[in-house]
Parts: sequence; structure tokens; C-alpha cells
Amino acid sequence: MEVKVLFFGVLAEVTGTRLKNYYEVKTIGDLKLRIYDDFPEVIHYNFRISLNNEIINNDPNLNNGDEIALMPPFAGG
Amino acid sequence: MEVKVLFFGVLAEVTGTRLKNYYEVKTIGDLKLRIYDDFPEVIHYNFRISLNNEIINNDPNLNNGDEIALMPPFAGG
Amino acid sequence: MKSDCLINGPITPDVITSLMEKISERTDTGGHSVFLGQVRADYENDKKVKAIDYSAYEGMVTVEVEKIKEIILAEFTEVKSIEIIHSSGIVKAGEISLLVLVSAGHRHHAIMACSKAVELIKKKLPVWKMEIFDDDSHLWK
Amino acid sequence: MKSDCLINGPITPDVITSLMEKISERTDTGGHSVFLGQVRADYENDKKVKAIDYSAYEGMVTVEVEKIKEIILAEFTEVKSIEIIHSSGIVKAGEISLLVLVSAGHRHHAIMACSKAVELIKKKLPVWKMEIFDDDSHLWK
Repeated sequence: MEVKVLFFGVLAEVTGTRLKNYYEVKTIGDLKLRIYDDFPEVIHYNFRISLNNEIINNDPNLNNGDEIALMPPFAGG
Repeated sequence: MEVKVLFFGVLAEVTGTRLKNYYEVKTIGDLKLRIYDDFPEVIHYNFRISLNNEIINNDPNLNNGDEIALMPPFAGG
Repeated sequence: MKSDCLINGPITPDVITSLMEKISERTDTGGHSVFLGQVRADYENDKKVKAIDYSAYEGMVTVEVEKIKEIILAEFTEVKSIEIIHSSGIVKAGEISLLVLVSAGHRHHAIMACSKAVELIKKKLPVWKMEIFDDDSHLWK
Repeated sequence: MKSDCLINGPITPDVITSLMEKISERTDTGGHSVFLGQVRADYENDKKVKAIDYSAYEGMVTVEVEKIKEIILAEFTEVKSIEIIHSSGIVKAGEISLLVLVSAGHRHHAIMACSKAVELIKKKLPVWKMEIFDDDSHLWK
């Protein structure tokens, strides 16, 4: 299985990418560890996580094709 | 001495005029009596009076060149 | 004398566009709150409003608009500019008869000040309206 | 997919004009409250903001804009329509990056609903801004 991870705002700059695919990750918790492995500096930033356009506060299982986003505090307007 | 009296809104329609000059009137009270003489139907309407662009609640003396307006409730916007 | 704050007939999109262009000339404002008052095709005893004929006491409108601006600027010190435009004469249903534009550094000041300005305009501007119905009869409001 | 609520670059006067023309097509609304957010030339450590580069999570913006409209329409039942447009990409100081237009039968509903919509947009829209200074350095906000 494959999930799509989007990096926004300062996190796109810090990671040097806007999009990275991850494979064989069971939960958001697993995914976060993988992301911290790839981009250790991410841990220093404040962000929320969305799964398929919904912000999550728990640790759901992931399914093939899921879209996850790492989102720093919003600053629109 | 001469003062200018303006009629607005429904009062312009009721009196059939927007402007009438009055002569030798000492106070607003005098003026109102003169207006009611000329246009008896005015007494049936609710209005405020302004003297030189300021709404008045008392009975000031009038001076030559004063501009008085009879103003029904405002309905702008 | 026709004052700046009164416009003959409806407030057209090009009036609004030119205000938008004016906004863009300054870079110290971050929030603009605009209120547009529009003539509604209301029904009154089965008759439909097709237009409003506004009459205004021009001299006093000018005085009152200045007073309203002073009140707003005193209460909302962050407000940088206020525009008030009201129609006089015929404005058809669907057309705009009142525009209030308040510009401020931040959004809350702009929004609150605009809201207050609209209330003051309704209360203090010597403007009257005659509703004209589709059968050409009329009613003073 | 580019959603209707995101526009590339600034919100220009002609976008606003076409919304004004759309307004005039309906005769059941009497009050329109518009909020315009503008890029300010703020100073940060002696450097001046010359532009903001907005990035948006487009898919989620579309979802959230719909949710905001639903919240407003549920709370303010007199509201007839809501338009929300946000810039993505570069918007220079002085240019407009956010437009909210709420139309209602009467003014109070339009003004309150617009104010609430602006708050919800600030809180819920997944949009980020990078300030670009006159020396071409930048800062995420």
C-alpha cells in the first residue's frame, strides 16, 4: 500500500519537498516516525495532520491511496 | 427679515412645494403656526425641524437668512 | 451644490471599481469592510417595488457625513479612511443606493467601524425614500 | 484541480466588478457586506514586506469553504448567498488577497454573517503565507 504525504508552508521549505509517497505504513503514528527519520528537522515545528482533508487528533489506521498533510498553523486572509 | 423653509419627503408632496420663504417670523414657534396656516395637513405628520443644518428641540429666535427644514423620519440606506 | 457623498442615481460597478483602485494605492491598510445597500423588490399589498426615489437634504447630508466620520475616527483610532456614498433620485430594484467603505490596519477595526457607520447613516442622514410600485403608484417610507 | 474559491495572484478590481454585476441580478437582497483583505507593507526588523506568497491546500480549501458556507447559512437563515475568494501565489503589497461577500435581505444579517465568515476563514482555511521583503529575504507566517 501507498500513501501520499503533503508538506505545507514552512514544512515544504524545511523538507525541500511538497509531496512524498510512503509505502507500507499502518498508522499515522508509524508514518510520523518515518517522516522524522527522513526529515529530522520537522520535529521542531508545530503542525497538525489531516487525513483525506479532515484534521485528525487520534491515530487512525491508513489505507491505500490515503492523502495525509502536515500543516503548520494556518495564516490565510 | 426672510427665512427659507424646506419641505422634505412626504411633506414636499403634502404641501406641493419643496421651498417657501417666510417673512417677519420671530421664532420657530411663530413659523410653525404660519406653516400650519398655509398647509393645515402638515399637522398630521411626524417631523423634526432643523435650523441651519442642526436639529433643534427648543424654540430659538430666527434671524434673516436662516434655513429651516421640516423633516419626516429619515429613511436612507 | 452637490456634495461628494451624494450621487445622482444608482451606485454603479464603475464607482465601486474606482474605489477598489484607490484602496490599492495604500499599503498601510490590511482590512476593508464594505457595506452595500440595495433596493429590494419588496411586495406591499400585492404591489411590487420597481424603484425608490430618494430625496436628500444635501447641505445637511454633507454636515452629517462629516460628523459620522469624526465619530468613527474618534472611536476606532486604527481606522485610516471612510467613504460614504448615498444615492439621490431614482434607483431601480436590484441597484445599489448606499456604499460604506472603511479601511483599517486590521480586520476587526474595519468590520466594527463599518457596521457602526451604517447604523449612524440610517439614523442620522436626512434622506427620504418614496417607493414606486409596478403600477406606478407610490408610498413614502 | 483549481477550485473556484482560489484565484492565482491578486483579486483584481474586475473580479470585484463582476461580483457587483452578479449582485444586481437579484432583487430579494437588500444588504451586502464585503470584506477585503489586503497585503500590508509591514516592517519586520527594518525590512519592508513587498509581497506575500500564499500557498494553499487546494482540496481541503474547497472542503472547508463549503463547511464555512454551511455554518453561516445554518446560523443566519436570512443569508441568501456567500462568496469566498482567496489568493494563492504572489500578491504584492497593496493588492487584495481575500474577498468575502455575504448577501442578505437585511443589513444586520449580512454584516454579522460576513464578520463570522471572515473569522472562520482565518481559523479554518489551510492557507499559509510567506512574507517576501524588499531585500528578497523571506519569512513564513
